[in-house]
Amino acid sequence: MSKIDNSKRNFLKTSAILGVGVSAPLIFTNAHAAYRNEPKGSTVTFGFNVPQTGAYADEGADELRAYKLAVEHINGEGDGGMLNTFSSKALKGNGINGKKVVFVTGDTQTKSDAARASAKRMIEKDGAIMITGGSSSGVAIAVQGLCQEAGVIFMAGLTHSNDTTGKDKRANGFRHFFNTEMTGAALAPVLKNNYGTDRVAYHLTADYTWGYSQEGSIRKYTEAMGWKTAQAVNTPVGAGDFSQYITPVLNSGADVLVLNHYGKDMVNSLTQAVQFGLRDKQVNGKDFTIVVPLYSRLMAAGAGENVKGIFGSTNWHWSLQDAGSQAFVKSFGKAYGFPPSQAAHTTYCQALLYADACQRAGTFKPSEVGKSLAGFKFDGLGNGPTEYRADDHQCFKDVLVVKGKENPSSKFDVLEVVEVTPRAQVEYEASMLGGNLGPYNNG
Amino acid sequence: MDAFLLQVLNGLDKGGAYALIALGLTLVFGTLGVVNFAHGALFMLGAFCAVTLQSLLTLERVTLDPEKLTAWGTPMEIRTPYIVEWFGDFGMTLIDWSVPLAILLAVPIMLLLGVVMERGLIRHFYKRLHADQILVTFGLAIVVQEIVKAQFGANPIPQPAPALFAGSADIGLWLGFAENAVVYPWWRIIYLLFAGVVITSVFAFLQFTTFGMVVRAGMADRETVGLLGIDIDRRFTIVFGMAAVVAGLAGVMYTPVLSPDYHMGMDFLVLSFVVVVVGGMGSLGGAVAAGFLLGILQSFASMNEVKSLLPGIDQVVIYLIAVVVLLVRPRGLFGRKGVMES
Amino acid sequence: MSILSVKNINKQFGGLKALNEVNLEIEAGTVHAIIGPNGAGKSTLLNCFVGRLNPDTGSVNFDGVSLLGMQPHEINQVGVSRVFQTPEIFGDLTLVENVMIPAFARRDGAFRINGWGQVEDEKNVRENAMHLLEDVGLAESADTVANQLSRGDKRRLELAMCLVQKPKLLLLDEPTAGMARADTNNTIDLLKKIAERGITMVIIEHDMHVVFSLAEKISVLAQGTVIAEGLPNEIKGHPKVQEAYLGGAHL
Amino acid sequence: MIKFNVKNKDHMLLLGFIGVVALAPIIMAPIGGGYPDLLQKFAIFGIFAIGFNILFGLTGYLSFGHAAFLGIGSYTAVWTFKLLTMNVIPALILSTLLAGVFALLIGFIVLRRSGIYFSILTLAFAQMSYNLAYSVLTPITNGETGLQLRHHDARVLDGLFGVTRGEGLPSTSLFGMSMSGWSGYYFCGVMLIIMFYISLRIFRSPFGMMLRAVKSNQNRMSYTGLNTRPYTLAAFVISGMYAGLAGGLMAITDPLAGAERMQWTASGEVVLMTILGGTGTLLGPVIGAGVIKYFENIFSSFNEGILMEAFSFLPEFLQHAMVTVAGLFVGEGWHLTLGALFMVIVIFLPGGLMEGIARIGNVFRRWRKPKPVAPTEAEAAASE
Repeated sequence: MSKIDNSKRNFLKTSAILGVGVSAPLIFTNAHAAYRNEPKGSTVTFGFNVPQTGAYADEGADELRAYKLAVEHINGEGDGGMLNTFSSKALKGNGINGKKVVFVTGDTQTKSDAARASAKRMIEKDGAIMITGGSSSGVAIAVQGLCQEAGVIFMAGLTHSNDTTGKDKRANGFRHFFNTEMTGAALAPVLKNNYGTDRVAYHLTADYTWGYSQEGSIRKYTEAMGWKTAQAVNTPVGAGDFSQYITPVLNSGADVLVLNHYGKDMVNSLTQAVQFGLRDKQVNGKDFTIVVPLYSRLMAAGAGENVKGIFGSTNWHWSLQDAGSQAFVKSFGKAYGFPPSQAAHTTYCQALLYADACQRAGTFKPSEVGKSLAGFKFDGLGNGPTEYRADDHQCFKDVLVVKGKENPSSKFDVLEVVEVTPRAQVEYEASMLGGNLGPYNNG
Repeated sequence: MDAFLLQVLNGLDKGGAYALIALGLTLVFGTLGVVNFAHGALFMLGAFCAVTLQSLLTLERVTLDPEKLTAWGTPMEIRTPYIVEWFGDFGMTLIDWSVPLAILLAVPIMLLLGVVMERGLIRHFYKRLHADQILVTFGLAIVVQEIVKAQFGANPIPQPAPALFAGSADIGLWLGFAENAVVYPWWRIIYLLFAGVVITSVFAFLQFTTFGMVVRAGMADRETVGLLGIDIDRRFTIVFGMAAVVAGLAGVMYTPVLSPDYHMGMDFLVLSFVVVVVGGMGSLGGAVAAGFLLGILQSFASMNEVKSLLPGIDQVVIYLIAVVVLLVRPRGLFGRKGVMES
Repeated sequence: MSILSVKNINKQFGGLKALNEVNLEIEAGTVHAIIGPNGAGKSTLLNCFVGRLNPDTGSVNFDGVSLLGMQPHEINQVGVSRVFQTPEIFGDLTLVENVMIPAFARRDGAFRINGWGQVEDEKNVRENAMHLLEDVGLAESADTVANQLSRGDKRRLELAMCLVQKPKLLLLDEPTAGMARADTNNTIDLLKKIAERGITMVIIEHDMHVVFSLAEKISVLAQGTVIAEGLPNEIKGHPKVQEAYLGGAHL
Repeated sequence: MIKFNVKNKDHMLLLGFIGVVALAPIIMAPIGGGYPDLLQKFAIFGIFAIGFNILFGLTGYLSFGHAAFLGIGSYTAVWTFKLLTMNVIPALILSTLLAGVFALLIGFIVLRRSGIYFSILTLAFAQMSYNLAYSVLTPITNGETGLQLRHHDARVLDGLFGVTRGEGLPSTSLFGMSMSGWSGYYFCGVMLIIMFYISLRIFRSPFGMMLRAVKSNQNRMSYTGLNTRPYTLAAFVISGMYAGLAGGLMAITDPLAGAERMQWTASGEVVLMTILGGTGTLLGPVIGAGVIKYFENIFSSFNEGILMEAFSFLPEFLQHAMVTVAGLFVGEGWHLTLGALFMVIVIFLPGGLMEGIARIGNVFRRWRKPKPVAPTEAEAAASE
């Protein structure tokens, strides 16, 4: 697990901070700062809060790899990655505002409580100026709320629920990843082209907030184009065996099964649905088909052969051919020997975007950094021209519709990009999802 | 009617799985009296026997293709499993059948693990408080889990069933229903049969062999049996090994249904305890009956008709049954008096 | 005057008739022994007095109150204490605590939360308990943990625990079972002292040496019925009793 | 035979306890634990474990569902903030009381059984609470995301007393004193001291003695004229209220209540804390809670960079080897260390960490005066 590349040794040395025995209580050190955790020395600390235990540990590990790469690039080490293709040229490879970037890490355990505890440690003890990472919406929303209260910036990791930049949005929080609304808008036309407008869908939905969000978006867009919804059934998170929910599907009159599941649930429900032979059947005179709205390449590998030909959406994929993606895949692949996941990509982008915003603002003060991020337009980070919308701190960019690959050339080659849905098609009014950013908090 | 039949079938299948998963725990917990929180870990280790065999079978010769480059600029690797190189199509078949073949691997490995665990650790805890047993076995479970995670990662690893058993059987057709009315996956039917065979063998072994007789006597009164000059300790070791094998086999065969990951044991731990206790401590038959009862009722509680009446019932049904059974029958379905009551 | 009056008790387990029309009158202030061969129903009878078993028919009256249907703790609260075949004590607690607990039970009733007061401040209860421990000869080890005692000392402790409650009736289930001869004799002496205080005792016993050293009246139980009753001397020569034991114990 | 005075000893213990709580920020700083959030967690889980110990340590009833009461406390507190006031006092009182009510209802049912059957019943109730809170009860609990404060919440009492609404979210306070950061810790610390003192009183009270009697011999207890059920129920309710209070404090220091707080693993955690520290001892549960929370928060934060620094005195190849080995046990491998710790403690110190402390105390005492002492004070304390 912890193989250390020799070439990274110097970098690791510089990144080591605040080990046991040298940390002074911050009560005494942080009294006269202009804002929370204002960096006083020659370094500035990022807090990488990712799942290291539990179901999303591998995804968290990939995020951490990407963060380390981003820090390297910001500090001017390595090949520079997407800094070379990034449209903003503010970062010069000498850290941010003249300070070198160092980082601390923590384990979210994919639990709101643990994630908040871990983020608090970074803020209170390690003096982190920004918290980023995470692999679920519940955690993202919980940590975003915390960062708002504490007065630091939160750069969300992998979080797909509408609420993160909708109902629960906060001024100090920013999300690069897309959401269920965009998934619905991007996926529906592709489904229409492939399966027609006369379909009946059966939803299995993970019984928690993200699941509801996903189901709502897919229903909204598929029903708008003429699909009917036979039934939407909530399934317990971590059910393991979904057979009792799959058995009624064939007799329900539905000819499409939509699996609003993520991670382990997705792997299990998809594997089991395929085992039930659903895809070999014909219903209403059409081939029965399965849709997985949100794909994760890392997790999809767990479902093996079963993903072949199944449509879904993803934030980014390493096979993209634009200069930014290629630069990122190249420097990530060189460092670790395999291509990055979408989680790695979004977290790398977030670290870079934050650094760039601080550099352009000339300070780390959350309100100033926030203002320089809000409404920021950029390109060259792998998703085409992108905008951090000021109204809800959500990135708007093209969305990828993907399909499980029929003939993979390697174990990383699981998905193929079917369509790049242009940004215009997935945009919506910020007011649609409700919520209130509120003011920036500088702590 | 067909929906009903389908849920009965599904309940039986789930019940079979629950019973098989809990069977090993009944042996250790219900009869030896050890609160074994590492039972889930044994189940998980069984599943990883399948993973190990699969990765052994798919050990690959890696050659570099000088023509093609990966996206990050290194030469593309061409991977061919040795076994396919050596045996051709037969090699492919071996890989295809890796899950059933893993049984052959799992039996000796799990037996060894069980015996080592009992000799090295558990036997020092027979007389200790249950709290101590919980702490030590829970600690062991975590250690085992983390080792597996360090080796295999945290993501689920797919273990497909042999191609022969892919897809589903249209059972409805045999019974005169319409096409697709009652469809059930082949592999789950196999699992149910497998569970039946394993459970029957364990029963037969304990019921009809002298070994089993001595063990059952030892459970009732360990000291007296010891006084008769019978080495009951050694037999208990074997029982523990047997429990490990049963847990492991349940794990191996479950992998096509549930892609194994390092955490899968913990997910089944609570369920196993509920099955054993609802069945009644010390009763193998009780555990099997409880497994089927819970499986079938869970299946029915998940029907849309039921869920619309009682939202969320499918999430709590298992615990609800546990509460009702334990309040109506103080020692579970078939529990013996005085076992683990203090 | 009889303090415990048992009338027409029947108890059946499945097809087995454990007690058959048992009648018994225990006089206040006497030591009454119930003897009989194994399986005669002695323990079943005792369990009917203390609320562990409910007889199928018949009545058990203590001091004018029916004991039937009462919980064990309620029966204790009306003044019946019990000594078990294997001493039942609080093994994890110290001797003085063992005796203080029944003292509290007698003073405060079956349930009272006194979570703020401190045991240490309960001087009276403690002194009382120490007195009882002195009476049974265990005062010196008052602060040791009860599990460390010998079998005989555990019995003494249990007796102290019963006596601290000033019971009107003391039930003893084979008080010397499993004891060495010396321990048995000590226990007999102790029981004699207790009897001198005028506490009514019912003893269920195998050991005839114990029975004839203590009992003022004896009832003989065989196959669930009382076959004989009387003074020790009367019982010794009773033909039915001889027959019932049939080479069992030497009378 | 010289008898030590229990009361004086307890007063010393309490004074020492207060001292440690007061100085914890300084004591914990050198080992990386001197920041408010972790110390708040120490105090809160300390309270949780102390309360659990009143049930498990004294009566021997092993509950696997106490996290449910913690969760109820948290949800109650957050709802109080939303509906009534941001002042923490009503939240604290209501969360304790409501948890007590639930404990009474659940306890009444589950205490009909003992031993393993009792454990499974508590587990079942807690798992039902968790599953429902996570899904169907989302309108009340806000499901996976957790119940949060909102700007437009009613806060009736605050409105009555004319508290002005700021632009952002309000924060919890004790009559104007903010409950985050160090003031939050000291508030929790004071609660911990109070709850510790209450537990001390209970341990030394006739009631506590009765509870230990229940654990020791229930049969004798009822033939002694005591009704065991109300005693166990009282202990169950008291420990449920402790859990509710701890849950309330969690919401006070961090106004968010998540369903995973009620999961069986959370119930298991408090069991582990208690056994690890020393079941039935006064201090053990607090120590156990501290150790587990320390591992969770600090060991998980050591990454390769920190390890490289720590082993930088070694030659390079050794440094790499050490980092690789140590890396298994920290950072993402912190669970491994915890698991191994559980095993080591229970194998070598059956009485938990308190037994370890008692043994160390013995070594010192023997070293001071060579003649062997009968059961020492520390042992007596450990066995209480």
